[in-house]
Amino acid sequence: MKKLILYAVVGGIAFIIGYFVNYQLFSDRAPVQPINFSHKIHAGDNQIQCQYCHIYAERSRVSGVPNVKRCMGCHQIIKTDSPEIQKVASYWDKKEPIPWVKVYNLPDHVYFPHKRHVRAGLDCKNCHGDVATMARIEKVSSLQMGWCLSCHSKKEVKNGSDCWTCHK
Amino acid sequence: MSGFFERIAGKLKSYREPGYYTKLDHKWTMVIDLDKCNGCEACVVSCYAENNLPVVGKEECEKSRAFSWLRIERYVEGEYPDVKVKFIPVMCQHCMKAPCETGCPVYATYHNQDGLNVQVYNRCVGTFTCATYCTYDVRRFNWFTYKWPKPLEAQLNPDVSVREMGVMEKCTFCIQRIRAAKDKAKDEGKDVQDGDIKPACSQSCPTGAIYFGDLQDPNSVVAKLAKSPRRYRLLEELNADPSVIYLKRVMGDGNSSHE
Amino acid sequence: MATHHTSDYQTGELKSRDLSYPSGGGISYKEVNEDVVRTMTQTGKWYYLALAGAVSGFLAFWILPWAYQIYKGQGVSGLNTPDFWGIYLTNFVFWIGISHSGTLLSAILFITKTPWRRSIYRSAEAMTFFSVATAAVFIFVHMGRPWNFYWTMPYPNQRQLWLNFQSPLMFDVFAISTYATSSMIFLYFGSIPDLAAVRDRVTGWRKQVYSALALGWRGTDSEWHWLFKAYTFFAVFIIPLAVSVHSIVSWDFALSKVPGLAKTIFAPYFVVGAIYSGSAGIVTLMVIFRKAMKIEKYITLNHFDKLGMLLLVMSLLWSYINVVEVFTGWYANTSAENETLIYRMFTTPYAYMFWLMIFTNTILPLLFIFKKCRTSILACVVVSLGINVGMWLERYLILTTSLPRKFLPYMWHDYIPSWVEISMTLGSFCFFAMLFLLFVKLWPSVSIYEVKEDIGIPMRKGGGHH
Amino acid sequence: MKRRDFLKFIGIGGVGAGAGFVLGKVSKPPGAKLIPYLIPPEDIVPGVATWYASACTQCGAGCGTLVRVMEGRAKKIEGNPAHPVNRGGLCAMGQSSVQALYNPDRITKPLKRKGPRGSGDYTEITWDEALKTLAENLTELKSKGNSDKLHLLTSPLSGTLDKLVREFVSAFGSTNYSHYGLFQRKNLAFANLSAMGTASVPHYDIENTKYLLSFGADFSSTWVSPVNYSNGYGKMRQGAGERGKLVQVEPRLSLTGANADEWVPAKPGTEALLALAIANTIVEKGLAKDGGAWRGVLSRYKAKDVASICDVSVERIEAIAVEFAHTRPSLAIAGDSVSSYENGIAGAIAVNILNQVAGNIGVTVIPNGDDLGGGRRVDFSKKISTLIAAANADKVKALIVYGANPVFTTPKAAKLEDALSKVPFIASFSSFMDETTAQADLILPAHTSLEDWGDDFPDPGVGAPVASIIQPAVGPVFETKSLGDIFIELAKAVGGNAAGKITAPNFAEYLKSSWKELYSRNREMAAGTLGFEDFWNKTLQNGGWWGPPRKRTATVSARASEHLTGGPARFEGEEGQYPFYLIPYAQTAYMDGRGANLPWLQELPDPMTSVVWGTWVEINPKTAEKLGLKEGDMVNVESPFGKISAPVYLYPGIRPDTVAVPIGQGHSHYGRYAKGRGANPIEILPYNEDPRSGEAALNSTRVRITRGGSGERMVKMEGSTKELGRGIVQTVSTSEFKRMKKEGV
Repeated sequence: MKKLILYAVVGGIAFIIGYFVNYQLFSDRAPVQPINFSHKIHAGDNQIQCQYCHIYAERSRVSGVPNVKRCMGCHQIIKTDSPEIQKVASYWDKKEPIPWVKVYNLPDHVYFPHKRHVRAGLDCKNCHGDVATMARIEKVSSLQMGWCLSCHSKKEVKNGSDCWTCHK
Repeated sequence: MSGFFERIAGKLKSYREPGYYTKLDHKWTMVIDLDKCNGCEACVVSCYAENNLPVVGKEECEKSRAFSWLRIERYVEGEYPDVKVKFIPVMCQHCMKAPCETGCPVYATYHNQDGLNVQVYNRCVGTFTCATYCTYDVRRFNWFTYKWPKPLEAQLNPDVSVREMGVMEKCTFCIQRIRAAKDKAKDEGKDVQDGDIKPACSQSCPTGAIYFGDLQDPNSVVAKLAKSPRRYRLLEELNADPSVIYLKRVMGDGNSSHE
Repeated sequence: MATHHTSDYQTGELKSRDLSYPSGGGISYKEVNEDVVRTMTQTGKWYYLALAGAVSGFLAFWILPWAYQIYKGQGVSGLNTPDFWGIYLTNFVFWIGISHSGTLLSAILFITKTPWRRSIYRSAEAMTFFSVATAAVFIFVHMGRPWNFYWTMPYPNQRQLWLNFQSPLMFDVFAISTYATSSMIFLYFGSIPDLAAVRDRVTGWRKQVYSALALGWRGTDSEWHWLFKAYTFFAVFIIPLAVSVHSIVSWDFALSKVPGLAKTIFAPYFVVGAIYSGSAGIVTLMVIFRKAMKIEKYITLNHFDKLGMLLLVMSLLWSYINVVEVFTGWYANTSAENETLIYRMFTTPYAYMFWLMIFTNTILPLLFIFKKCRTSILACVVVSLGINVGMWLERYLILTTSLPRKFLPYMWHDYIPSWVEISMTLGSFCFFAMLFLLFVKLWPSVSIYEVKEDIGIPMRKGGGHH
Repeated sequence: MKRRDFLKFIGIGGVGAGAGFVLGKVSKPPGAKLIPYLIPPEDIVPGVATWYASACTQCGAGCGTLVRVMEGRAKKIEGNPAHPVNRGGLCAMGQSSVQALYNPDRITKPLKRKGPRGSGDYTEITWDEALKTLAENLTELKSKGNSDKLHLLTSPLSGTLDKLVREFVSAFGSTNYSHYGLFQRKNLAFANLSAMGTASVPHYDIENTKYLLSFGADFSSTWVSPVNYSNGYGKMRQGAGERGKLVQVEPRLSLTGANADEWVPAKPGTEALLALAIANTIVEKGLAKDGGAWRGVLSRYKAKDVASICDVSVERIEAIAVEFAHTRPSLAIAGDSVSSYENGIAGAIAVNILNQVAGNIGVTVIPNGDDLGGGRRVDFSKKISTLIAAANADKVKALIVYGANPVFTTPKAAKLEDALSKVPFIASFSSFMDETTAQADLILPAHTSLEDWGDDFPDPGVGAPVASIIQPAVGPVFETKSLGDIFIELAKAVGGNAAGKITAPNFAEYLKSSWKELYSRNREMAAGTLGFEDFWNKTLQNGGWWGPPRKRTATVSARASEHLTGGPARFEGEEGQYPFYLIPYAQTAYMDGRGANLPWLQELPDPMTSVVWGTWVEINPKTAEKLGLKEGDMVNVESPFGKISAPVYLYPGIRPDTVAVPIGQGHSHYGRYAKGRGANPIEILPYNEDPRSGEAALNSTRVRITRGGSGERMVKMEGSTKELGRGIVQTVSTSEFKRMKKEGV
């Protein structure tokens, strides 16, 4: 009887540890996308500028995912025989947007304008890593508050550690 | 010896003064002309629309849990037929010596460099202290997680977060508009000009009774109105140093055709 | 201790000692040991029934509603926009108040070397600790997001956030945790020799536990010496601490600007109120305790006599401060203060509560002028229960008649508690009872060695006193 | 510990941790999705707001709006600062129109009735089917030669939409197109027509008025063009010049009355006499501009005779008269509580005469001219009673309803519902299930104004020609259609004359061509533009077009005095049995009941009582004491025509012989927020239609108050109405203020 309790306790503790290990450490940093899009090919090999596709980065708080029309703009001609491109084309034919999985996700109470950061001359790499080498996009920054603050204090951003600068 | 004590006292005092750590960038101030205000409550709805305030329903209203960050208080004097009715819009007064700020144990409410008393929703643990200490009863609490029946949620303003259960909130002087105006001014490479910022209530006011601007700018409209002989502040004797300035309503004698 | 100052008791105090132990020197050391250990080892049906009742009450009246509240939101309580605190903070202050007399009294009586302290102080100290625990839970109960409670603790974090040490609530966090820790240590230190005594008389798993708890106590001279030193230190330390804790609790209210709360007299008012309610709590508890544990010979009428005098003094003090509080409010003659007073004293239903409070806290304790009443168990029960009710009402009135009547009359709104709050109030009593029931079973609830001091060195029959 | 035990622990620990890991994986919320646009709309930048200029259609005032749109969703509606009607302000109701757009109780698809009428039992059908059904019904009517038995009942439409509907109806061969609204103010229009020659409310220049004498005009909350008037009010109080004074004459202190410097609680129904007595005093004292013309008519209304009838002292009448005549410029306006009496026309004419003798016409009263030809047309021959009679005589074979909700807003005494039950086919174009729509056999939900095209020619004007444009700020939220498109498609489906006349492919084109025509006619519009396309783009950007102010004047015709009556207005119910006058009034939020389905407006505390989510009965505290009533007690309000119950609100701003009930609640349909809430005072009114104007009198019955009845509790937001000397709303006296101004401090 006593032993059973002991087993239950040990098992329970191990269970909780396992749960949090998964939750904290094994968060999906590079989720599988509906289309196996490679930044390496686009930004790396073909040297396409970030803002060619992420068109709103300098104008809005969001950088914007390229709309399907923009994808098709090139891929109506380029590499139309590739199975991945055909997937894009099938979305286009069905007139459906592509359901990309969000990699850099901020909670609702955070106000993060891409515009201000891009206009301040920050390179996309600073936060998003060297995407030109990534076959599948991967989250390279923790996006935790300490991470934001470390940069804000390093760059001596005006009111950079004021709560309402980044929270809403 | 006395100099020593004075020095200590001065130190303690300056520590409690706002702006001890940083000089204020702005001092946003609202001036409300009570002689213009006719109590129509357009501002109240405007505030609901701008700031994602939930509608709580009759039962909750009965428990005084309505969310209006801005309310029109109405006071009645006298009896029929000599009834005098007075209106006053009351919102967070953004006190420079705010009682609520000393109450919060976790700095969820504090004074920022714009002279605003701000509430950080995601830091709030909900001790209610700020709301209890508030002398103007302007703080509102998220008693539940409020839902917007579809498709009403399409109206929610993305510049303002939807607060979760257990969090205190209050009027922000439409800080998202201040932020947007600053953002725009920065794009244009200049400072925020007087009149660039209009909080939702001020914008919608049909009689134009609500003015908003930077008191530190001597040429702003509010700085001029703040010198009006009609100026007063709500419960000024409590020394919370509020940032909302009211202009007294003109009323009283002058009934040449009466009595 | 016993070895050091028996001589202090060689002169005087005979009368009271006679009263406290009518059997005179009839109690032997062995009997004391056995009586106390008996309370821990022999368990009757009624004990289990009581414990089961307390535990299920705790679960049903506290944990369930609390879980419901956390799930649905604070809105299930009756709290509303001007009155954000309501019963939750009432209970918090009430339990902190109850906690006040145990350790504080024990410490004061220890330093003043009052002999009648000895048989009651252990359970009084336990009461302190348990009521602080109960009070502390209420802090979390009244929080909007209790799952973030740890944000109120200072700990280094990547978010570069720190705490607002200007906040009276922050004072509270430190004051209460210090108080809880020190009173726990105080309780524990005083119990070490007894834990050793228990260790020597039990078997099985208990033996292991008490061996660990007794820290290898053997009763040598140097052990007694160090224990006495440490105990004295804590006794001295705890007196100002206890005073400061309740002052700080009062500052939660007094440092606001709310009419009816922002009063300079609040700190002494709360300290006096706390000792008052705590002493009444001790009396109530002792009556039940001695009856249930059949230890009438250790907790005697003499103790009630002394506690009765204490209650009488505290009652007068409390009443005085109450008069002063009302007077200064009235004399200031500001609209805000006046409205609060009128609301509290002359508006139903608060008027009933207010005048009931005055009756139980000011009029009723006057019975204790008479020794007959002080030594009557019935009178003690009636008066002490009355004071407990009255003191709870005091806290309730302070909050629920001040917050709904703040500065802007448009926002006035009465507070009506919901079933959740009422249930949790009941549940807190169950929680307290549960802790105390477990305590009497697991801990020597009467100080064995100090009671022995009182009995004196065993002598041949008839030669008890010099 | 033995080795075996150790292994067991390791095993259990491993299994536990694995299970935990898996659960962690499973319970993790799925990653957020990033959904791009398929083809990006040109004018949308995600995360950046777009503002569309439009106009508000919640009431008839026609305020210009700016709609804030983000990612294709309307977020907020603000007043257009450039628009001459509202100059940036917008009232509570206008701002709530975004909740009408996203209302959870909107009719999302065309519906066809399944169960009996009024049961709310409908089946969803497609638009094609719905239009076909409607067209079939109409062609059948036509083929049988019953074209004239088609009736159209809409809210007062204006501009191009009105033109389109008129075109359709006349091409179809019917003459029965009528406008209806509870606050159509036809009495006012009729009075102005007979006095000044224009059937509309003139522009009142409150801004430049120094003495405003308002006879029951609640212009701060609901009367005619509240935002425009409020804007003027603000400038009148604290503008460039001297502070203007406001005197309010009404039995129940309205929101405007609460702001007045003086309140004259004249007896209900006697305001016309009071106005004439004031005018007479002005003439008698020789203060009038052209007193001679009016001396004869006015001599019947001597202050000393009228005083006791009105319950206002002679001295007061004289003092008001003197100040009114002396303070230049002054202005008198006749509001709802005056024009809603059975002799409402007389009251409005009396006020016109008062303005005439004080010389205000052309100064602060600026008559309208329909410069642009799009203004709202008031047709006095179209009445609800005509419709009812026709229906009862089997002369209505098909009824199309849009915007109007006559089932809710006509008294039970009119027996409208019975008449409707005799109409074989009712179609509604409403997007909300209101009481009238619930009677419909076919529902074709139209867009709300935020989804639709349109234009608006504000009435009353602002002394300048104004044309606002309404453009869709968002795409349709549900499967609804533009009202104009419905008519255009209907015309095509019905064929014949209608199809020949209405050739535009859709309403947007129709609107544009209509404006093109307007543009070609109007030289002011053409000035400074490079052709129509340029003008059109600018108009869309600005939210409309407005020209410079016009100076207009008129003279009140002496013949108007034939509409004056000698005594006070008549009230139904004997005074002994029914001791109280009943004043049903338009409340800020609900107006004629249309605002009741919007949660913001339901939760908006009434400005005067702070009551939310319900109906209440305003009773003077002294009267309540006599009746033994406390605040919140349920009472029955009983007239000779029916009974409603509602809780009591003790209101010191009402005459002791009067009770007031706000209109707007008591819906039996109209969505989750409105349904089954409060009581509708219109139900217990008599149906006293003025044969000249066709407007039914609201203030025309007495009631009795008895304890009892059932209903919801009253919830009010205020704790106490007493300031208790705490200096919350501080005031300065008028003389002190004058001194301040003089000294320039």
